[in-house]
Amino acid sequence: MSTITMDAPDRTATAGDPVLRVQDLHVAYGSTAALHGISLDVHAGETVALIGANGAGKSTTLRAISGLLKARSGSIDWNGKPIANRPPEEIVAAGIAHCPEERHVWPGMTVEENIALGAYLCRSKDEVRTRMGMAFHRFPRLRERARQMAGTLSGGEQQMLAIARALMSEPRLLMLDEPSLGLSPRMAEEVFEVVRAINAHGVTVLLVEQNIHNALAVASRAYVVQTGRITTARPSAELRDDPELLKAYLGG
Amino acid sequence: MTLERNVLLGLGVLAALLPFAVTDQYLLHLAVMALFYAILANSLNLVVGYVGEFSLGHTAFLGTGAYTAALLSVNAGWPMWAAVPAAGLVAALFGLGIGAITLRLQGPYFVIVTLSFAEVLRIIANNWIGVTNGPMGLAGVGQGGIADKRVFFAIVLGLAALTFYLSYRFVYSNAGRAAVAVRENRYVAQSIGVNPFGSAMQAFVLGAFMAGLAGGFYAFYISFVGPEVFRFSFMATIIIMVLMGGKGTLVGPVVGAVIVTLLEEYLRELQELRLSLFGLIVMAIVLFLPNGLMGFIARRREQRGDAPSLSPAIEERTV
Amino acid sequence: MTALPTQRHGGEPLLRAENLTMRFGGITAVKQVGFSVGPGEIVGLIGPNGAGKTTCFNMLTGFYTPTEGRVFFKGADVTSHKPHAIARLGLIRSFQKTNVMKRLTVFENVLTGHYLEGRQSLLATFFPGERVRRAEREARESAAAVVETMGLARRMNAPAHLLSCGELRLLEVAVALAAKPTLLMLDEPAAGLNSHEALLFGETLKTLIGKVVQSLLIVEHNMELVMGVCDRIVVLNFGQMLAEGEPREILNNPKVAEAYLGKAAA
Amino acid sequence: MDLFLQFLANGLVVGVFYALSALGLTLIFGLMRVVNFAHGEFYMLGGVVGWFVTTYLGLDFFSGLVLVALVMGSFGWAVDRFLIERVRGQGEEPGILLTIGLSIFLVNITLLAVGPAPLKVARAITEGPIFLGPVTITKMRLLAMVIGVALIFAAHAIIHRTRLGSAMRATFQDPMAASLAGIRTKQVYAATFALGCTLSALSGMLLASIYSAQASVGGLVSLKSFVVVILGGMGSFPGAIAGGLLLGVAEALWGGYVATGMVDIIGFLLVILILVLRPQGLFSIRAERA
Amino acid sequence: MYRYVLGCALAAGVAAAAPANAQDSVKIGLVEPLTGSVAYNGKSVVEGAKLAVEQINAKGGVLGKPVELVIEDGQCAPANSVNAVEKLVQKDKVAVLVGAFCSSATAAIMPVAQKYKIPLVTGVSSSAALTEQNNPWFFRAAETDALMAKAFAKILANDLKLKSVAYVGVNDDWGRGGVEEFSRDLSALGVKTAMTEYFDHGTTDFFTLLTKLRAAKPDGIFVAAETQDGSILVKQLQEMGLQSKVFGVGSWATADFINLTGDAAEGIYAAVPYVSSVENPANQDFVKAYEGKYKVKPGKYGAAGYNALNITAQAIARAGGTDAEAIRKALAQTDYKAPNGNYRFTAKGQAYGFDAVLVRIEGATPKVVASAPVEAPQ
Repeated sequence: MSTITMDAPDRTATAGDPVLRVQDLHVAYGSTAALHGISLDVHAGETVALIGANGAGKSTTLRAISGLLKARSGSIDWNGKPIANRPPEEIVAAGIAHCPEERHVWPGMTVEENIALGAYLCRSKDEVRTRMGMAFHRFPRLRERARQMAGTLSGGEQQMLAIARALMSEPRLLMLDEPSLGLSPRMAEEVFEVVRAINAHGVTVLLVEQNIHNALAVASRAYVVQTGRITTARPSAELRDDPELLKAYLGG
Repeated sequence: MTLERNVLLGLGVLAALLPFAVTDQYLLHLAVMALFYAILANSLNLVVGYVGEFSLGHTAFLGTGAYTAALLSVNAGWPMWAAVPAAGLVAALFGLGIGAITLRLQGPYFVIVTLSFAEVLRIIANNWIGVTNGPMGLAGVGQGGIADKRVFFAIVLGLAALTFYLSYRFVYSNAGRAAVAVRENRYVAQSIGVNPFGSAMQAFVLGAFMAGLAGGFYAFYISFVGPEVFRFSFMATIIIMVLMGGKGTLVGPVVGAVIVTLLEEYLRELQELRLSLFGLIVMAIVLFLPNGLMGFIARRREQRGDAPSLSPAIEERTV
Repeated sequence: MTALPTQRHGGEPLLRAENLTMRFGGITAVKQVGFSVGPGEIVGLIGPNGAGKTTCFNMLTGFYTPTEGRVFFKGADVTSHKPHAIARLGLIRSFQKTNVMKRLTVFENVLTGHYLEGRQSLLATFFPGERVRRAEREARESAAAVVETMGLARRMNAPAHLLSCGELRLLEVAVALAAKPTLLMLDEPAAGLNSHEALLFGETLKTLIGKVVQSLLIVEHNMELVMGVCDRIVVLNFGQMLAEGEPREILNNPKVAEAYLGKAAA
Repeated sequence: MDLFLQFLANGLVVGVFYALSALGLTLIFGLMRVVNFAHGEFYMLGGVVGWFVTTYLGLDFFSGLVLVALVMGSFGWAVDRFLIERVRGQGEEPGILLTIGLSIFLVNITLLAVGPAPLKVARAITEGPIFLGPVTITKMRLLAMVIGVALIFAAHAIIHRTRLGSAMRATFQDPMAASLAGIRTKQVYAATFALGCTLSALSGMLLASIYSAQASVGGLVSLKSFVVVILGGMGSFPGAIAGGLLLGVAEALWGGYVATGMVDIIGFLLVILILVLRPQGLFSIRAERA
Repeated sequence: MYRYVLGCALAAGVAAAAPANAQDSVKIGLVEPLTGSVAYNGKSVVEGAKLAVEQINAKGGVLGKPVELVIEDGQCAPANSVNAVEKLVQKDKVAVLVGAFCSSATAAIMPVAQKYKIPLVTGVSSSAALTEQNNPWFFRAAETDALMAKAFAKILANDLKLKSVAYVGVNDDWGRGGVEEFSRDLSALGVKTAMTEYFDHGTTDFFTLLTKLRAAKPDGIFVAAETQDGSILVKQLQEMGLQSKVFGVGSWATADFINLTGDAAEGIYAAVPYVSSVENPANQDFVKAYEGKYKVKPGKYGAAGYNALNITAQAIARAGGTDAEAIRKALAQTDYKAPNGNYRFTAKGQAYGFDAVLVRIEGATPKVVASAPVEAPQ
């Protein structure tokens, strides 16, 4: 697999070639179209948010990037290489991790097993152990519960576990789908702290989030998705300070 | 709806004309067997196709029907016109009992528990010597009665007409729509006031009744009933018919019954290879005609732009 | 927090929930929620994802049996009734995303929705007399009319899986309406609609009140729709009641803004 | 009392054999949820291939066992990739019909190839009775039990201790999350099916060396194995053992104190009872399926 | 489209059924189980029948035409056997039917044969009830359990000096018949019944049954089981360390059985209508021919197929044509010299006169201990 050369982290950079470029992406479930031409760019080191109403197509976009869904048409380029319609394992191997909506931890496996499996593609046992050490270091609460079945964790813990698992593949790009879903504000705040820290370590983040204030507080730029299309792309600060946004968002 | 009705009526008229056109007794025998299987396949289809639960225990009703008719004929000398309806009613009672237990389960559990009931009945039939004569079976059912094959044909055609009429009425009634609603989306069905259990039960008992009639006819036609009427191989044949023709349509099981009956007979030419080939054909059907012949035709019509009216079309199954 | 009886409309409310609590294992999904829906009212139930709205819906309609609390519909306690039994009393709901039978056509979907009106004995099913035939005819006419009302006439014979997102939402409501509800409960009926479609959808909903249904209870994310349509709004957050009041009050409630939009920080 | 002990011993031995012959189905039906009616035929093929390699290739029992594992593993892999893969995620029906077709095909093609006669598979060791107090057992049975228990533990270890095993459990618990972790789920399905097929075939060969191999034994094995898997709880190895032992002992006691003529009814009655009273099986915890 | 499919299917059906072959051969229809759990024995019958036809045709056939054997798989199931018979009678126009192995299948095809007035000869089906149905078209060229029991009960009781016997039979019509007839006749001779148990066909483990048997402490064990079940049962008898004398009915005196059973077969007795080691010239010729063709010595089912075909062909020859009534009459007059004695039919169509033998397996070969002619039932 190709190794990805990283630019120096620059949280606001929009110039230069993006690491991830999605152009005119169309996706359909059966015969029902879900995306009608999504285009977006993510630059190295950025945190980018996708915001929009339920069913607008945010999750679908992430699923298409990570190879879970087939693109009808359009392109997805990762570091200049086309990755559209490649199987998920190749995309994980190329350095994109997808942390899905509703967490999708394996409930009947222990926390430890869940985390270890995140590094499934890493064949070196020592390496896996090192990464697990780092994961437990980052998420001390998970270390306490290492032997517990993942299904018995609370929602926030499961979210942490899902992120820890996704990080085990040492991704260059982490895609997070609604990480604050169903979490208390305090818990959500904790999750976003983690996201900031991950980003600070040089991992690019593509975030789908309904809690718009949190999203904008973390992300440098945001795309607004409506009914399968991108309707706005603006820096977070601009959106945050625009009182019209609140209404626009609430008004769908 | 009207299309399906017309097709069925057309097939019925064709079948009614058959004895006048065909004098060959072997062909007539095949026609009788095809109609017998059509009744069975249709009755199973009510459960598999309309309730959407996969029953592998339908031989329980075929068998109870066959044994009821055989016992009434051999022990009490009942004539066919009385014994066959009785067979249907007894099978319906069994359907009520078995349905009450099995319809609470779904998916693979339902599959295995229905199969278990058929096996339990088979083992009882095989061992309750006093009543069923055990493995020796009941021979000489309806002896000295009907001899002409054309009469048997007329009877089985009548039974088929009756069962298809009942199915047609059921499927296109409020009750049938409720069953389909349960199949398609259990939650929606409940939210519009359908009792899923009760609705499935209606179809299940109706299917049992019709399978019982078929069993009663079988007893008189073959004149021998043994525990093998409960066997899984019978079940496999019927299920293949339903799925090959296309479940969830009324025409599908008829087509499946005719094709499988003819196929089994004409493959005889291949001697030892025939069952191997039959197995391959079954696999090919699953892989290449996943919705049976009727599903295939419906899809072709849809692609041509006609209104889909024969069967609920296909596309996505429940995820 | 306990239920605030709806004084404005007077008399017994159509639907009343008292102290509803739902626990799954160790997790409390809904805690002591109480509210009511009066005759002629459109009530909105809002809250962030995971706030317990759908769980509430499931308890009200019998799909879940609440761990604690009671549900009254038309004055009768329906707390542990089966879903179909509650539906038969006139409390009809839709489901988030999946409220149609995808392989059936639009017309068949709505016709199936008429189930309760057309119930009959098995004998009548097999040997339909004039009464049953008339009922069947009427059901078909009524179904066609409902399809028309919801603006789906053009798609009458299309299988539901071919419908667009907006059409699906309309069909969901149509199926529920076909069951002739007294109180109609809709779970995110406008999900996936753009603002224009949502607005039109809201207008359609408003026309139903008093004519087709007595009252509406809506779970919805689309604030514009909720604010524009509802008489009263109940806000849930983390399974508990956060606020209740008229749209204007809710819009200006800082707690609601925070719950929805996160801390208005930075 | 002596009689009871012997019945119990018989039941336990047969129970282990039942568990053994249901092992493959525990994976394929229990975990993968393929209602596999060709299970008995995989078992039968194990015996027949075992007969072939010990009789015509002159291998000893244990080398034969290894070769059977390889052959039937590849066969299972191919069945999954070319047949089961194409109906995955479409509910039970296509899988049931497909495996019914497969079983019809396999029985009859075997019948063509080796004929209908019972076939004698070479034994691993010489036969001889062992007397444990009042209880009689044979050396071969003891060996088969030991191998059977070893296989059960090996299968359990594969599922719980290896990378492939983790991938399997992850895939069956949440295929989407598994894909996202980089697991090639198609390969995992095929590997699981191959493993299930291998286990069925190994038990087929092992038991054929005690009884005999024959083209037509499959149907009964399939039915009994379904009973065992349902009794034990879907997809649980400890459950399969418990289910097998329960069935074995119940049959032995029924046969011993009532009549041997209808022992087969016990399994089905138990299945009906269990499914009505406790659908998740006797020994299954809902959350953990492996 | 479906009309088209149906139309094609029907047309194909009519077309395939239409051509009735010009009668340049004498056709005999054979219905046997070729698939399913009794296929093993069904195949032996077919092998014997094929050998008989080969020999007949080598000598110029019957009526100057070759005999053609049309074989159909009846799967031992009533419905499938009826299908096969309908096809043989209507499409192949066979002159005589032979089959259908299992008594249940034979019972189902008997009325069909009677309706079409086609003689039906079975070489196997042993249920006593079959010949009691007053079907003039039915002939059984086989022993019944009752006849075997009558032939051997005295020898068993006196020569083996049995005081008590345990009866074990496969749970089907044949096994139950064997157990009932032998226990009745042996009891009449003062032999006590220690135990009666049945097991299902396909049972692999008999330890529970054998435990009960050991507790019952009989002198002798009577077993009615075919090769597959029987070999496993006898093996496990030895594994349990049971010392009682074993005797029974079934295809035990065959190479397959002895090979499968191994040394556990030593010393067991079997009452069979035929065994390959009978020393008479007719049998030696038969055994040589059979072994030459199939590389294995004939068992009771091979001989049954052989005899049934010869009886049939000779009856056709005597009838001088394929007229059904003439063949039926000729069959009734049968006096056929088989490798195992002479076959004649009673008025009810039951064969008698041939020799049944009691064999003991010694040194992996069946040795004839006693031989007794099967007598006509009263």
